Formats: sequence, C-alpha cells, structure tokens
Amino acid sequence: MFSIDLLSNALVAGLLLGGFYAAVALGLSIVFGQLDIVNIAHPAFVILGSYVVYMTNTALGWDPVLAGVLFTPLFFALGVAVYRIYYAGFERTGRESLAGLAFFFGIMFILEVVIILIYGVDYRLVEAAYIGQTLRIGIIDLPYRMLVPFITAMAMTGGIAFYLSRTFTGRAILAVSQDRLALELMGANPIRIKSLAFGIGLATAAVAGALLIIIGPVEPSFGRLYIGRVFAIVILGGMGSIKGTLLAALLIGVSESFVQTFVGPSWADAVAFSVLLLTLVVRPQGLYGRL
Amino acid sequence: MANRIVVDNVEAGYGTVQVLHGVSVTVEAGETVVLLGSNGNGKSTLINCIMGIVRPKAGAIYLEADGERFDLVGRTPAQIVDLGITLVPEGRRLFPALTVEENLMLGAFRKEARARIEQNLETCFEAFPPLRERKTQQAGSMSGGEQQMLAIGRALMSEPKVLLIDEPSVGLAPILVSRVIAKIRELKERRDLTVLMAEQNFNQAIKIADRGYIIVHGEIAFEGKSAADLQDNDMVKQYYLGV
Amino acid sequence: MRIAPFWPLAAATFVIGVAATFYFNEYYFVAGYLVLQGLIMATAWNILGGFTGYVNFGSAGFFAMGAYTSVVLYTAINPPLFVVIPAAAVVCGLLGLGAGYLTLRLRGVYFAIATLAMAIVLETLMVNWEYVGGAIGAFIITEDVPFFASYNAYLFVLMLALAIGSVALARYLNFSRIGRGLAAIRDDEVAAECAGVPTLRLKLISTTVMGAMMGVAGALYPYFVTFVEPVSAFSLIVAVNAIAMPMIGGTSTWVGPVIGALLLGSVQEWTKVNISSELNLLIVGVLLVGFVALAPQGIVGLAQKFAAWTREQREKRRGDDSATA
Amino acid sequence: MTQPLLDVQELSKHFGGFTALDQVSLHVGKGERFGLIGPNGSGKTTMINCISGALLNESGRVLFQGQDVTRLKPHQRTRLGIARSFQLPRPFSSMTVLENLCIPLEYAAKERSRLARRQEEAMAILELIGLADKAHDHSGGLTQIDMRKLELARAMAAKPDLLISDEAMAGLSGSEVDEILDRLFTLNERGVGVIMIEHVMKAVMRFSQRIVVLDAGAKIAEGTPDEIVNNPLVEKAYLGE
Repeated sequence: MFSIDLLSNALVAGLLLGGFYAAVALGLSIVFGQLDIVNIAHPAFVILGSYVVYMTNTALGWDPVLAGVLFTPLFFALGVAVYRIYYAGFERTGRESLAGLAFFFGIMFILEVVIILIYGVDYRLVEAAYIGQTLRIGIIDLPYRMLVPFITAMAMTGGIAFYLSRTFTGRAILAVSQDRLALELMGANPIRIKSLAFGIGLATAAVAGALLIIIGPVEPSFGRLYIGRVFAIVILGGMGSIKGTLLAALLIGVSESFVQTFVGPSWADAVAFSVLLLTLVVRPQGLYGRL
Repeated sequence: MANRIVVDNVEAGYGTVQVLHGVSVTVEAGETVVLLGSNGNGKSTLINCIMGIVRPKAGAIYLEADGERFDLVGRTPAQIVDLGITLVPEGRRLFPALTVEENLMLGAFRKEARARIEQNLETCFEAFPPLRERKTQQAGSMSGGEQQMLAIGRALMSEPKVLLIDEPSVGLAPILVSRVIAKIRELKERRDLTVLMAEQNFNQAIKIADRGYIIVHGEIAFEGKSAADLQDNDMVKQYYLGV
Repeated sequence: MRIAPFWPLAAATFVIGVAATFYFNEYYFVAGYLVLQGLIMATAWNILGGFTGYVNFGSAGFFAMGAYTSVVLYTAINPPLFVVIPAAAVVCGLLGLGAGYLTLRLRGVYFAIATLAMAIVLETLMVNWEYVGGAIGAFIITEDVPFFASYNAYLFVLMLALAIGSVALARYLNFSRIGRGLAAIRDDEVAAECAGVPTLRLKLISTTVMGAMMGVAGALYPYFVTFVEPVSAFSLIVAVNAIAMPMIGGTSTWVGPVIGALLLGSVQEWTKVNISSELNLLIVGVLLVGFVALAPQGIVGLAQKFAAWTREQREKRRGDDSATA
Repeated sequence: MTQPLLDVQELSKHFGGFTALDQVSLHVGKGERFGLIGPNGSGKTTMINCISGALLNESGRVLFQGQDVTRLKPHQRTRLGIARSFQLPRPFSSMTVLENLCIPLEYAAKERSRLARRQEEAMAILELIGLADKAHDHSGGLTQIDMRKLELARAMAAKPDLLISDEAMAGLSGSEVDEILDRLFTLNERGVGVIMIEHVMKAVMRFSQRIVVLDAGAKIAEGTPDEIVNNPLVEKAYLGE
C-alpha cells in the first residue's frame, strides 16, 4: 500500500491543501502576528465568508472566487469596525489579555450562532463548472476544487507579501507591533495603521471563506477545527512572517495529508494542534522567529 | 530658513511624578545645543515634551519657522514630524525584525519626504557606508554602533529641519561614541540642520556643542553660552557626581 | 465579600434540593442538573482564571476526560459512583498538573491557546480509541436506585452535593493562605515571587484543583445522558459557559461564578425549552461580549458599585439634611 | 575576618553575544550601607537580578550569610533574607496597601502567624515608612511617591537582612528624595544592610559607606564616596573621554 502513486498524490494533495491553509491563516498572520491581537474568531469570519459566498452563488449564480473578492471591501469595513471597538474597549484601557481574549471568544460564538439561526446546521455547498473536475498529469491527480483554491491562495499571499514589503502603509503595518512609539516618530498614526491592518486581515477571510466552500461543503461550526490550524501556522511560521506563514501552512497541509493517507482520516484534525502544542512548548519563536 | 525652538518654563512628568520643574531652553536656527547631566535628571523628558510624547503640565513649547509660530503642545508626534522635527530616540528604537532598508524607508513615511526618497537613501548610504552593505540584513542583528547609525539615518530620511537626538552614546564603546558624535557634526553641517542633543557623556558632547545646558533634578543648573564656557566650569563635576 | 453564614445556607440548599426531587417533575431536575454542572465548571475555571489570572480555553477537554474516565471504568468493571467520581478527579487533576507545567514557559494568550490545543488533541485521541467507542460513542446503562424518585433525581442530588463541595473548596481557597498567594500571582507574578510566594507550586495547585473539579463535573455526564460520544463531550458550549459564567458574575471572588452560573444557566434552560436552543447559545455569546466590554467586574462588581453609590447618596442626603437643619 | 552578609564571587552573565557582567565580585557587610552605581547599561540591574534570583548567572557564585544561594529561586532567597524593591513600582494592584504588606509577611516569614498579628506588623512598618494613613487605600491608585514607599515597605515586610533598593528615587523631587533617604537610614539603623542602586548621585553619596562602580559589565572602582568622587576612572566613565 506504500506505493509511489499514493505517496506522490498524498504529497501533492498536501501541498494544495497547505496552500489553501495559507489563505486561511494569512489574515491571522497580520492580525495576531503583526498586531498581537488574539483574534480567535478569525476562522469564524472565514466561515462567514463561506456563507456570504454561498448566498450569492445560490441566489445570483456568482462564481465563488469572484464573490469572495467582491466581498473584501465589506469585510475590510467590518474589520475596521471590530478593531475600533476592540481598541476603545480593551487595548486603550490595557485590558487586552484576559478580557480581550474573552471578547473574541464571544464574537466567534456569536458569529457561529447567527449563521445557524439563518441557515441552520446543515452542510451547504456552492456550484461552479470546475468543481468536480480533475486535471490529471501522469499519476498525479489535481482536482480543480483543490487547484483553484490553491492558485487563488497563492495569488493572495503573494499580493499581501508585496503590499507589506513594498508600500509605505505595508511597511508601517510590519513595524507597528515592533515599536509603536518609534512608528509614531516616523510620522505615522499607529491606530490608523492598526485599523487598516485589521481590515485587511478580515478582508482575506472573505476570500478564504470562498475557497473553503469550493473545497467542500461547509457547516457553521466548521471554524473551530481551523482555530488550531491557523494558530499553529502563524506561530510555527514565526508570528507574522508571510514567508514563514506560507511555509508552515504547506508543512501542516502535507503532514495532514500524509496522516490522512497513511494513518487514518480521524487523526488528521489533531496534527495541527499537536504541532501547535509542540511549537509552543519547544520553540515558541517558530520557524522564522521574530527577534 | 530660520527654525527656532523655544521651550518656555515647562513643567512635566509621568503620572504623579514631576520630572521637570520649570525648564526654559531655546535652540536657534543652525545651532547645535546640548542638554547635559547624568541620567535620571530630566533630559529625555524634555526631549519627549518637545516631540509630543509627554504632555507638559504647564509652560509652552513652540517652533518658529519662517516667522510663523507653531505651538507644539497638544500636537501628536506624527503632527510634529510633519512640521519637520524628527527625533533619534534613546535606545535607538529600530524595528529589529525589519531590514536596514525597510527601516530607512519607514523613515520617509512623511508625505513631503516621499518625493526625494531615492536621493535621501543615497545620501544616507554615502554618510554611512556600512548601511549599504547591510541593506538586506535585519536591523536587530547589527552591532550597537551600526544600529545607532541606522537610527540617525532613518531620522534623516524624513528630511527634518530640526533634529533631536536623545543619548546617542548609550551602550556604545568609547571609540564608537566619538565616531557617532563626529558624524552628527558632519551631517549637521552638510544638511544645514538645527540640532538639540541630550547626552550624558559630557566630554564628547561638548566637542560639537555651540551652547549647552546642564540639567540637574529637573532644573537648569547651568547655562553655558559657549562650549568653552561649559568646559572651564568647575561645577560640572559637582553636578555629575553629586559632591 | 462574605455572605452570611455559608455552611447553614449550604445545608439548607441541599435539604431543599433533596426535598424538591419528590415534588417536581423530571424536567426540573434535568434542567437543574445542567445548571449545577455549569456551576461546577465555572467555579473550577475561576480558580485558575479569576484567582490566578490564567485563561483556560480547554475546559471542555477536562470535562470530557472526566466523562471518559467514567466510560472506561464502566466498561471495565462498572464500579459504584463513589469510586468513579474520585477516579475522574485524579485523572483530570493530573491533566491539570500537566497544564500547570505549561505555565512555566507560556504566559497569557499562549497559555490560553495551548489549553485549546490540548482539548482538541484529547478529543482526537478519544475519537480513535475503540475501547471507549471511538467516534460512534458508548452507551451506559443505569439502574434504578432506591429512595430516589428516579435516576435523574439521584444524579441531581449527587450533583448538588458536588456543587456545594466545589463552591466550598473555591471559597476556602479564595480566603486562605493559598488564595492570597494566588491573588498576588494574578496581580504581578514577578513581584509575588520576590515577596516570597512560591509561584510555581501555587500555580500547580491551582491548575490541579481546577482540573480535578472539572473532571468531577464530567464524571456523572455519561450516566446523565447514558450515551457519550466525542463531539458532545468536548462541546464548545461547555468551554464557553465555563468562561462566560464567571465573566458575567465577576471573577475576583468565589461568589461571581455562582451568581453567573445560576443566572446564565437558568436563562439557558428556559430559552432552550421556550424559544430555541440556538437562541440560547446566542444569548451566552452576547452576554459574554457585553459583560467583558462594558462591565469587566461582572455582576458582583456592578453590585459593589451600586452599593457604594447608594452609600454616597445617603451620606450626601444626610449632609444636605444637616445643612438645612 | 567576619563573614560578609553577601558575597558575590566572580559573577558573569551574557545575553546572546552581549556581556552584561564580566567576573564581577563584591561583598556587603552586615548592616552596611552600600552603593552600586554606574552609567546606563553598565550592568547594575543585571547584578541585582542575579543577587535576587530573577536571573541565573552562568558562572560565579552568590553566597548569602555563608550559604550558597546561586541556584535558589527568588522566593527562596526572599525567605533567607534578601528582599528587593522594584524600579518601576509593581504593587499588587487589586489589594489595599496593608494587604500588599501581608503577602511577604505571610509568605516570607519563617513561621506561620495569625492574620491579626500580620496586620499589626504591617501597620508598624507602614508607620515607619509614613504610609499608615493610606493603609486601607487601594494600592493601584497611589501617587508615585507613595508607590515608592509601598515598594520599600513591602520589601521590609519580608523582614530582610539585606534590602536592595532599585532606583527608589528616580523622578522624585528634592524633598521627596530626602524623605525616602530618611526612611532608608531608619531601616539601616535597625541592622538591615542596604544596597542602593541609584542615579540620583547626591543621594548615593550621602547614604553610602562604601560604593562600587560598574562600567560596561566590569567593576572599575570601589571605595568610600570621597575616594569614588576623586577616582579618575569614575570621572571618565561618567563624563566620557
């Protein structure tokens, strides 16, 4: 059973999955990695993204990827609003640790329940011409429902990496959590920068949500499993390094794929969490540790 | 262009601790003025007041540029940077995980500075050749002296008219201290800056000072009209060592 | 805050609770059982979260491990409950001890995330452990017990006793030498250590007691639902309630979680029946967010503020009176 | 020769490639008033962190009353009689001033005592420090000078034989400095050895019987305040070359 065929397909499937994970973790990489805001509700926002994409797909027949992209401004605005509340209620008063955590924990829960109230607990899926088709190269299977998310995720990750390293605002986002005051001394307003960054973080959730529902059917509590994955990826990736995030995502994707293929699907969910626990205990600075 | 900074009878502190008890300082255009005194006497607090980081409880601080007067009290640091005043902070405060180049680019965040960014980058590398070699290196991995150069370079990227420098010598070996001090003079002359520098290293600071103040316990203990005036003062040791 | 004689009040509560099982119908002690379960979880969470200042997101993991300890024992030898409960306490206490060692390296959010990860890893282990039924789950067959109106009534009374015990323990910790040390750790761990407080030992005590108490809350769960499977045992709602109840009640004393649990638990049971179970979850979420944002000291804090305000008003009025007189 | 209260032998500490302390030795006698000074970044804070146990040194030993405490945890050292105050006050902010003192009175004490007894002792210390009227105030809302006093009072409540006062006077006004200095003299008269780390030179010079000067992680001078003031190396360290 340990054939080349199986091995290479598991590897490719893992890479495709990992690429998609990068899209899910990207927003958290900015929000948690750069801003030190523990948005534990990030996966819940991704699920919200899945459902708005589902809505436009069934009602208007929009392509899921396109819908995800079109919803980014709305999610951006939502992100700015959430950050403003968080800032006013917690960050400014210095209560971010315990109370801030509970705040996002509550938001996660509310999002999940609101979706259940509207759509119920059943699995939902989207339709597009390419879903269900598979590209075959030699012995390698490349199902489009994985390939499209992978390509979109790579494009988005590349775009964000470019934005962060090549624009003034992007660099300011990278700098804001390293030294807030120093950034202010450069003439930037840290609160504005953080609002922007949080907005961008949530905007990526709209696209990630679209990708999630292309890969397979989604139900409201799906986000919980992703909490471990995204935090494992961000922490393993070295808190906010985009390169690290991508690498960690691919690593987790491949590990899960291998465990799924060679050990059993029921163990796959624990992979990310085990990696997370190990990383936290053994090497908290991750692969690409921030200084 | 005439840029003059006036600090008038400022009282300030942190929380309930008052650090400055009525301090007045002026920096005329084109001057290098030094704030002297050992640590914990209020030099940094004064600099922080000018920069808008600490808000004075009483007194006025203003910038006079081309006959116009800008009140600095109540402005945010970002707004003060926009007026052309930039600080090289104590402890350098670089962005350690960003590269040298990214640090420099962040220095040019201010709108007016973005237009001549290439030019300023070039000047910066000319002044500090090691920075060019280490362009892609993480700022936090450099030696103390290089970090101090980067901090000064980053401040210059914003094209300031007035440069505030807080304790450039902290944590540097003596040989580097004199090099950094000499560099500050060189840049000041080349860029036609007005400089206010807080420095505990007395003998190094007066090498480049036009004038200076000794701050003891939040008050101006001595005002030296010239470098010689400071140097020949028998009281200096007393102020420093508390005898 | 000391509320009038604790032990007489506790004894009276217990007697009334036992008596009630003979007069009310099944529904009330099923609901009551769930409220008490929440109360124990909240009290346990608060020993670490409120007294010591470490947030545990993995409460569901401790709860479920208590439940699975019961399942294992039931499958192996089916011992009486007075054996099952201490066994669950020991297993989960050890788990808590392990989590305590995490505090050596992890502070704040990292500790919180690690506890969440721990819960999911445990869940996967249970899903894959055939002996306890794996993903499918395991049945527990209960037998009628003498004296009590029904098995659920019996469980309710047991739970009531455990809840009173848990609250008494939390109250003891709150006001004891240990509790004062924990408060010092919560306020400033470094300063506490320098004041002579053995911080590691106290944190280990705190996490162990928390774990054991949560295990106890979970131990009866299989007997209550008679069927255990991982998804419901590790349910997020258990973890959310364990946080929401203390946050709503107030985290600084033992009273807060009790008030929060009684209030939130009752509201939940009421909405579940009268409106819908989804809405009941929404209420938990909204209350949690609302309280942490607007009333960080919880109901206890609001009550204290109100008491201070009325006292002030009264003094002011007295001042006005004497001025006019 | 009588054995010193504190005997630090050839202590070294590195952070990454940075040498914070390089084989520094010093000793403090019973009931001595000892000053530790040096420019910023000279290693003073590292030194007291190693003495109090917040940091573990790589080489060298710390002996306290003849006992090797090099590997002991901070709370164990506190129980043996080394107490410190913090430069930036770190009160237990949910507690009253009195309760703050009761923590070390309970935890650093060699034997258990009753609550009433501890409160009495705490009040006595607060009287001494001049905080008695604020005993029931919340410690989070104190003024800066009172926070400094609370730091000293809480350190005293551990009933130390050696008190490390870490910049207790930074940012205080002249009269406030005198006030804190007075308290330290009073404590010292009761037989407590004091290590004073301070930037306020006037205070160190007035207080200390003996001073050690650190610069760049090494001991450059040791002597009476007069000797220190007239030491050219010290002048160089402070005024620059």
